[in-house]
Amino acid sequence: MTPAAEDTIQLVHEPIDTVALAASVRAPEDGAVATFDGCARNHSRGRATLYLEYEAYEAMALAKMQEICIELHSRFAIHGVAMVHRLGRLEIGETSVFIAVSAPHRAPALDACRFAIDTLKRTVPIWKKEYFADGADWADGELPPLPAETPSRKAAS
Amino acid sequence: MTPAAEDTIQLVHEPIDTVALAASVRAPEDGAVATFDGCARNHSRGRATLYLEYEAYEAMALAKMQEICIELHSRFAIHGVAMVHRLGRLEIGETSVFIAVSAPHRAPALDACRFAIDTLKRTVPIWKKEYFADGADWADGELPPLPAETPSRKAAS
Amino acid sequence: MQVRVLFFGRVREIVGRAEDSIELASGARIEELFARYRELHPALAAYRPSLVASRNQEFAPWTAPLASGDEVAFLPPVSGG
Amino acid sequence: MQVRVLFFGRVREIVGRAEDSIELASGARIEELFARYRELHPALAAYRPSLVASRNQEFAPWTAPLASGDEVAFLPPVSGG
Repeated sequence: MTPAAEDTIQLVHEPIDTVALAASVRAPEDGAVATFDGCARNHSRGRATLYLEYEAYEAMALAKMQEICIELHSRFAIHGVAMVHRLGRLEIGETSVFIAVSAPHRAPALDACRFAIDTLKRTVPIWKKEYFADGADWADGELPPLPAETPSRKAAS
Repeated sequence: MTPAAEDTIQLVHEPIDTVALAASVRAPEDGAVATFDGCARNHSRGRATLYLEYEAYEAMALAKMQEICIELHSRFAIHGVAMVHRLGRLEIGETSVFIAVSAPHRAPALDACRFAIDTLKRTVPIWKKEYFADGADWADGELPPLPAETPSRKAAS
Repeated sequence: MQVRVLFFGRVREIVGRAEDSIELASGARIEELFARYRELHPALAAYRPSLVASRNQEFAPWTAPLASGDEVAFLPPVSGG
Repeated sequence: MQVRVLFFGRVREIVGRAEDSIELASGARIEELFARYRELHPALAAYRPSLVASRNQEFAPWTAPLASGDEVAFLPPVSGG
């Protein structure tokens, strides 16, 4: 299959062009494209949400998204991946994250799309703050997997 | 949640407007939209495919798609569903089936999208014929679940 | 009694038509209807194990009795998607 | 030795800045670095169990020793998506 070089991994500060991304992963050899669109909803924990703000540890987030992408290709018989997260202020209904995965057959496309969003939500350093009529709060998040106590030997960059 | 009255269930003979369908299921209460796009790929069982032709038992296919839609709403905490299958001749790369499901949270949207395409491929009377350089053949299909031997009492329509 | 019969996919190609209307003895079952077409089109016999019957747009057992005005089809394995 | 420290989300709000550069004794561990900020910003203590440390853009154990030029962050539970 075509290598991951064509994959799209981005953090953006403007609206995400979901149509272009879904089209970008698609090739004649593909029989399936699965997408996931995460969008800003108008309520959270019983309160009406006015808008959201996302921030990221951008360099690390991009590295983690790239790791997910590599893992997708090693785990699933897929072709192309697009994975884009938006940062900054988002109005209700706007897309915060969009993932598209193409594959010759449907099961890997669907499995990989799901694995991608589940893993992104667990491991990519991005934070959401929810703004309500009466205040704002950081969303409950997920604790990334704790590394083993053996120090990593990765050199300073 | 908004009732299924807004859902879109169609068989069409022209290209499917996937962008409009994905947008149609989306409301301010939704935090997730999962889609599945099945498209005509350029190979099948090791042979190069030139184009496809789909035919359906249209009235029964629409009824079965409607049943799937009702089951989605009863099984998953979802909001809107669009499920459209195209019939007739399809060129390579064109979309044969498109499913979009919206929900407040991601898991039901993803689960329902997958359940929908898996069930459609098993139970909806649609047939695909693959055209190759050296002939044409009906695609291997799936046997729908056999009904029990107790005759159904549904009256003639 | 009269029933309407629809043919799709490979079955349509073997029978050479998309639909038919046929006179049956009252109380005939779907399998008896199928037998009529199998006599006319022996190639159908090989596909019988992979067919599913429908009656009035619902999957139906081969033993289901038919009523006047019923719509019956012999459905090959489905391959939509 | 000098290390760079980044703050995000709730931690950034408590510390009141997005990044810092700090002088540490050679061989200091991430947990010692965190202790320095906890002294300056006691509100951090309550969040310690829910934080994960990173070193040079990789999740790292709190016991990881630091080297000059390292980039460290104390990451709240992530909530992208």
